[in-house]
Amino acid sequence: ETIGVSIPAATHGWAGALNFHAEQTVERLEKQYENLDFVLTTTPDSGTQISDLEDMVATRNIDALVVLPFESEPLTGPIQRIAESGTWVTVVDRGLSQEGIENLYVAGDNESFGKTAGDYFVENLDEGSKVVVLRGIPTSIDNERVEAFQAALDGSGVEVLAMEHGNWNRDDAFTVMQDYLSRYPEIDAVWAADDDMAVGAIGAIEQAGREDEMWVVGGAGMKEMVRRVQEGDDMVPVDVTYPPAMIATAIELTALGVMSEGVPMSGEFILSSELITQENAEQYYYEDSPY
Amino acid sequence: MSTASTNGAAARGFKIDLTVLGPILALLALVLIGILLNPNFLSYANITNVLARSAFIGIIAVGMTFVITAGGLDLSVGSMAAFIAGLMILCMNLLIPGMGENLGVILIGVLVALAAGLVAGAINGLLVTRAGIEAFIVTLGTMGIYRSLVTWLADGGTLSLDYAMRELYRPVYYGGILGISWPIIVFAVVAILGEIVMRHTAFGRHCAAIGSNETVARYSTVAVLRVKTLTYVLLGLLVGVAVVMYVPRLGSASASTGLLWELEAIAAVIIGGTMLKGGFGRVWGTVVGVLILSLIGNILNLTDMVSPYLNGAIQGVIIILAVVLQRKGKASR
Amino acid sequence: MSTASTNGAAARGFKIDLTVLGPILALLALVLIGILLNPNFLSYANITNVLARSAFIGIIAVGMTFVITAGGLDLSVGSMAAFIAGLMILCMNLLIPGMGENLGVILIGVLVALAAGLVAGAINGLLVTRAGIEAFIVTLGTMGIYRSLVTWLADGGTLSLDYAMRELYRPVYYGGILGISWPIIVFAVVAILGEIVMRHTAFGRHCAAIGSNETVARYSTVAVLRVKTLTYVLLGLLVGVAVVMYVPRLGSASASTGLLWELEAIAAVIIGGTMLKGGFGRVWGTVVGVLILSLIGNILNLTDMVSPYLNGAIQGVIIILAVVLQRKGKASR
Amino acid sequence: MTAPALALHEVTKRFGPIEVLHGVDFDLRPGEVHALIGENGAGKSTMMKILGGYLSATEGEVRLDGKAVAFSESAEAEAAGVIMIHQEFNLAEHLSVEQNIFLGRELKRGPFLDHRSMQAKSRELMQALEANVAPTTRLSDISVPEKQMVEIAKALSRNVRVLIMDEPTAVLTGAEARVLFKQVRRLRDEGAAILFTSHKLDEVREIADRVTVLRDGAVVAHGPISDFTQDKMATAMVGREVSDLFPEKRPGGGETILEARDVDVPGHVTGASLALRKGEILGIGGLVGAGRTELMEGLVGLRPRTGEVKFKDTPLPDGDVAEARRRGFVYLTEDRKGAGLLLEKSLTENLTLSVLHRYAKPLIDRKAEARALEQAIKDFDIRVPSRDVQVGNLSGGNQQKLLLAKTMLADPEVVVIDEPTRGIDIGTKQQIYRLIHRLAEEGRSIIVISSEMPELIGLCDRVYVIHGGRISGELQGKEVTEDNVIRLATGLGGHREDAA
Ligand SMILES: Nc1ncnc2c1ncn2[C@@H]1O[C@H](COP(=O)(O)OP(=O)(O)OP(=O)(O)O)[C@@H](O)[C@H]1O
Ligand SMILES: Nc1ncnc2c1ncn2[C@@H]1O[C@H](COP(=O)(O)OP(=O)(O)OP(=O)(O)O)[C@@H](O)[C@H]1O
Ligand SMILES: [Mg+2]
Ligand SMILES: [Mg+2]
Repeated sequence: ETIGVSIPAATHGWAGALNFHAEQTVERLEKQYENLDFVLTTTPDSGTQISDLEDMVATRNIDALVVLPFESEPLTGPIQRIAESGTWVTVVDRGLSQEGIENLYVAGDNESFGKTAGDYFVENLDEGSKVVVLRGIPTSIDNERVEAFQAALDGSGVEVLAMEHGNWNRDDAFTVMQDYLSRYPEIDAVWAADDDMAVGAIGAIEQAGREDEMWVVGGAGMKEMVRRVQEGDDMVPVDVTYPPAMIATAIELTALGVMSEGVPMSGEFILSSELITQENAEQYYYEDSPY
Repeated sequence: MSTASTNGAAARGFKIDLTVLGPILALLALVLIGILLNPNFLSYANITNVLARSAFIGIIAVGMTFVITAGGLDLSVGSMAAFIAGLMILCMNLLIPGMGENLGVILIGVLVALAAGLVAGAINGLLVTRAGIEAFIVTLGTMGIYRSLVTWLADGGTLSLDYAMRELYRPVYYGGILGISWPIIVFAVVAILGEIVMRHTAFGRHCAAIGSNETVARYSTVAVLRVKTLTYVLLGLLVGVAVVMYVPRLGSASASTGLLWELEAIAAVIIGGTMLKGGFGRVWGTVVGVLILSLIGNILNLTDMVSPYLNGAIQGVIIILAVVLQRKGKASR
Repeated sequence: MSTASTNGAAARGFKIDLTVLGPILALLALVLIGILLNPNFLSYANITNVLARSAFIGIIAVGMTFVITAGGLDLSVGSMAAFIAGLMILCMNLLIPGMGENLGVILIGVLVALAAGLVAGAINGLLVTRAGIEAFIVTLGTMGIYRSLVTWLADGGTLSLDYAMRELYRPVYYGGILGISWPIIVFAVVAILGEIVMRHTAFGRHCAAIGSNETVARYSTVAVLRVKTLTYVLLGLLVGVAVVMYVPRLGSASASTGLLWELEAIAAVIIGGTMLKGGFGRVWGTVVGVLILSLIGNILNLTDMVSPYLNGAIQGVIIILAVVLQRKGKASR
Repeated sequence: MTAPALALHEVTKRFGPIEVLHGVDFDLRPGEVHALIGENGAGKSTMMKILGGYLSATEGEVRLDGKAVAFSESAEAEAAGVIMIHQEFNLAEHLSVEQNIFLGRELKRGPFLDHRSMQAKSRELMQALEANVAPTTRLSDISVPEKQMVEIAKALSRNVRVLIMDEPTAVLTGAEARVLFKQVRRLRDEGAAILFTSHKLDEVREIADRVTVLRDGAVVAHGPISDFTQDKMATAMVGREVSDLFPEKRPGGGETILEARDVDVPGHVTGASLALRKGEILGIGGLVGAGRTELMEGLVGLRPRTGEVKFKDTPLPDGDVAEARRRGFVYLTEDRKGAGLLLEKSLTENLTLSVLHRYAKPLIDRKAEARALEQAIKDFDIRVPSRDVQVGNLSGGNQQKLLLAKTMLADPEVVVIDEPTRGIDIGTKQQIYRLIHRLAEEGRSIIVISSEMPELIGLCDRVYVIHGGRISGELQGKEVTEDNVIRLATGLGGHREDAA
């Protein structure tokens, strides 16, 4: 049996971790099951991903597909056709724009990602506090997160000073944060929307010597960040999960479904975002993850 | 004189052969590797897939061949494609409430795409020729502009074609005649026309002359500015054509549409034997270059031999090797 | 004839002034806009930030000026930087268990970065000169290769420098003397040395001669291949220097490090007045070009006037305008 | 007399504030060959470009058939049948011979190019010029004289009423020039007006009907050719009498300094052996395309070669020009524009390019460079409008002088000069011959490759002649005569005793 796995390329930290978990799982399962084969492809854009899927079907005769769509809209049609041909389809993280195509859906929850962070801000900031936001790469994911965050802040009296794109990138976030710091004499908190960006933002804040003035909330549960939360770092009070390990779950469940016929594993697994605090940080810390 | 010159001619003939055979040999080598790696490589489905997906870059690269031959460069084609795709989808979606979901909407969409390509190409061309700015800078600038505009049109997300519309439009990518899908047919037609224009019309010859020596061309009464502008307009139009084939495939456009197409198109042109500094171009070479690039991706998907992290490295090595093959004759120079 | 000649110099002087003043005027215009938009623009902190963050691209762009002046091109610098940063971090982390966290490890790390830059540059240079492959293709290939290698080294994730080590190394980016931070100092030194080498040494002259007409240079007994190779080696070395300044900033490297630095560096070089076709280069222009590019980003971050989606568009427009300014004199051509 | 076809009325031309033509009156009539002569930098090319519509006059008018015209671009002049062949090649190197000939006015069948007709016509044109080049050959693959023939073919393929030729014979040998003149006479007899310029005054005598002499941008003499002897022309041009063009010959007697044995330059030369003595002026004769240039480029290391080359008794490595220069062996190219000078760079940058290391310690000493330039301008009588002019804007002859100065700056012991006086006026020619002589007297050795027979005979005591890539003979002393050289050059044998 062959399972195709198609995920975005490691162009930012979270995607990198995704790649890591996918590769680990594939390696482990290939050892575990003699007659199970995997085709793993990584893709820089939607067009390439469609090509990869075409290649899997045309040349590798896949029996099941685990796919994290680069974008929902363009991938919906091609995946639908694969599903219609009788191939098992597991969709990860980014839902398709038509319902009922996939057999299995394993995903994080972008809305809850934004809302969890937003709620924390509302609870821990006074009315009139000032917040800056670092957004990700312009995508619908980023839009969903930011909208949920803003919705959570609505009516709380917490003021969002500015939102610029840090592109889920440390260097870009560093630059944008530096400029925020020059621009605003008063900032009480930063929502970095991703731990890579949080690292960049913290670098800029430390440089400006304004550590005592504000704290930073990132997201996705990067090892270093979880460690800082665990150690009670004032700058990083909490983190919000969006586990890249979901791909491992998806692959495992799919393999199980393919190998043990008769036990259909269809359904939905939505991993809503949790708030990592000093108390629960330990359970989110994975020593050997590269992320 | 006679002995010396015949020797000279023979030596010259031999040299040309290498540069002609080079890209073809590289392509054949890749095909062979593909066959060895996977029996399905030569299957109808796979061949169709590879050819059809080459069509976008291919159509654009044919236009790029003219621009480069005339001594220009266009870095904006990728984002131009994204922008035009966005515009086209937006227009079609706006028309549906009034016109319903029918072929008329598609037709208008196609016209919008072609017109937008024409205008975008003309803007690049005029900035290069009339304002006298280096092509690299002009198109780097418009690259940023179009990429931004599509992000803005899509509000940071994805612009999607109405679902029913998409089903209607789908056959333009997935359909075909006699088992040959439309994108392949369009690509072939564009390539053949391109080859004819390059070799058998005054326009093609003037492009080469301008790329070789602009002053000479001007002194020989070639309308230098007009020809140069036209190369960009032609490229823009072909970007429009590529978009017309592309939208039915994805049904959407976003900030990541067409990313790095410019590099791929330019690479295909150069792998095909056209000189980056201008003066000499060949369209068939570009077609071979495009196929080489597509095949590399396809072959990497045929096997698990390398970690996907290293795909880029393999691609890089093969691109360099493909060109080494054809430049062998000149290496000693 | 003698009277006529002095007048001639004056006339030419005027023409040169426009292309000399162009980039500087563009820079001044940006500074003015910055001041008008935000009073903090001229603050010590902001100026330091902008200059320091320009340093990476700046140091690389100085090297790129030589490569382009000699008629070459290097697309690989961004991924080369990422790869070298990854390698450097990896080496340092490996050394810590044995050597402890001390300056020795940093020193070795620095040496590794510089050596890796040198070797990477030499590979590009030799492929271009000895194998005779078009620079665009060679460096497009190595660009893919280095980007892949760093992804592979980092296992798809991020390579982070050991925490204690980072604290030790930090001052190299954040520290300085007399209130001027190290990256600014290093950038200034590299730029000044670059300007001297370009204008006042045989090497700089030879670069311009080769870019202007390679045959003439060869007939004039210039060691064409060696000089061309050296430009790439120099660039590689400077990428190494840039990495040495970059790593202490955030202490990490990943597949997204140095993304698009190559385009930014090339754009800076051309905005500065160096010709893409080679034959004429000026290092101070490149420095101005780098500052222009940095300032655009900075100014956009200091105001909310435009939707962040449109940042790229504003950047594009300003890049084009900056060059229009300096090319005005030639526009009528 | 017929009415002028093309005329200048009080034309003044300024480049910026530099005035190079001062109120020139000139007329060119149908059915005549009119020679425009003058020193290097006198303004001949400038005047021709104004006539041809490539430059506009600052003041005064250009009259076509008596009516003032202002060609805004050369296309209009060409449409009126005014065709110009430029002094510098005006050909696209990447295109083929046929593509160049028809560039800008391709023959078509419907929308498509008519390859067959164009190739046939090109072949015809080239054959009429007795040039043996296939129409499909790329321009970068043919020799300098062949390029000139392509340029001429390109002009002839147009509809010519007025043909302006700027030094068309500078790169041609006598035989080829005669082929060109045959075509010129044909055109003249068909009623075309022909203006040409040349520094070879014997040619002017041979072909011209009328002569105009230009000096420092003004017409100083004009009249029918019968009024002018060669001496009179020279005097009018230079403003002084030019006698004893060649200094007295001096036999070279020193020890052998350069020796080549069985040298092959693949594709061009086979089994060449020669020896050069200290203080000698050695000539290399032969027809165009015989491989003279390639042999010398092979010896000096600019082309791959096999066989043994010894310089001062130590072998010279293959393919290392820099090493050859370090040892004192340099080559001055015949291809001024393509291989000799950086046209868009300044005089200084060109002058010191091959010996920059001498001025860079490690920073370039600009003052020393400036001094070198002053010296060169004086020694070689380079006429420049200003010190920082682009070399491409110098007159052709002055470019050649700069190239000579550049080569001599390397202070060579052995120098190969390929076509030393190409495009140089007679006054300066005399200076250059004296210079070569002086060099020999200083104990240096000179190899002169020349297509100008008088030059070979007047300068060299010993001459090797090359035919079809082989040294076909060696002539010495009294044997160096036009007859002997031509016989060897055309492969008619004769002396072959010690060549191989
Ligand atoms: N574009 C230009 N800018 C400045 N000066 C120029 C330009 N073109 C020509 N000149 C100057 O005009 C003068 C006349 O040049 P021209 O080429 O007409 O001389 P010529 O008589 O053809 O000489 P030659 O016999 O050497 O070809 C020279 O001093 C030259 O340097
Ligand atoms: N790059 C080249 N490739 C092939 N053949 C060439 C090339 N360059 C020149 N040739 C041929 O080599 C032959 C000799 O060249 P060339 O005319 O320079 O010789 P030459 O004896 O030095 O003549 P001259 O100096 O009188 O021009 C010619 O037939 C020419 O067509
Ligand atoms: Mg002249
Ligand atoms: Mg020759």
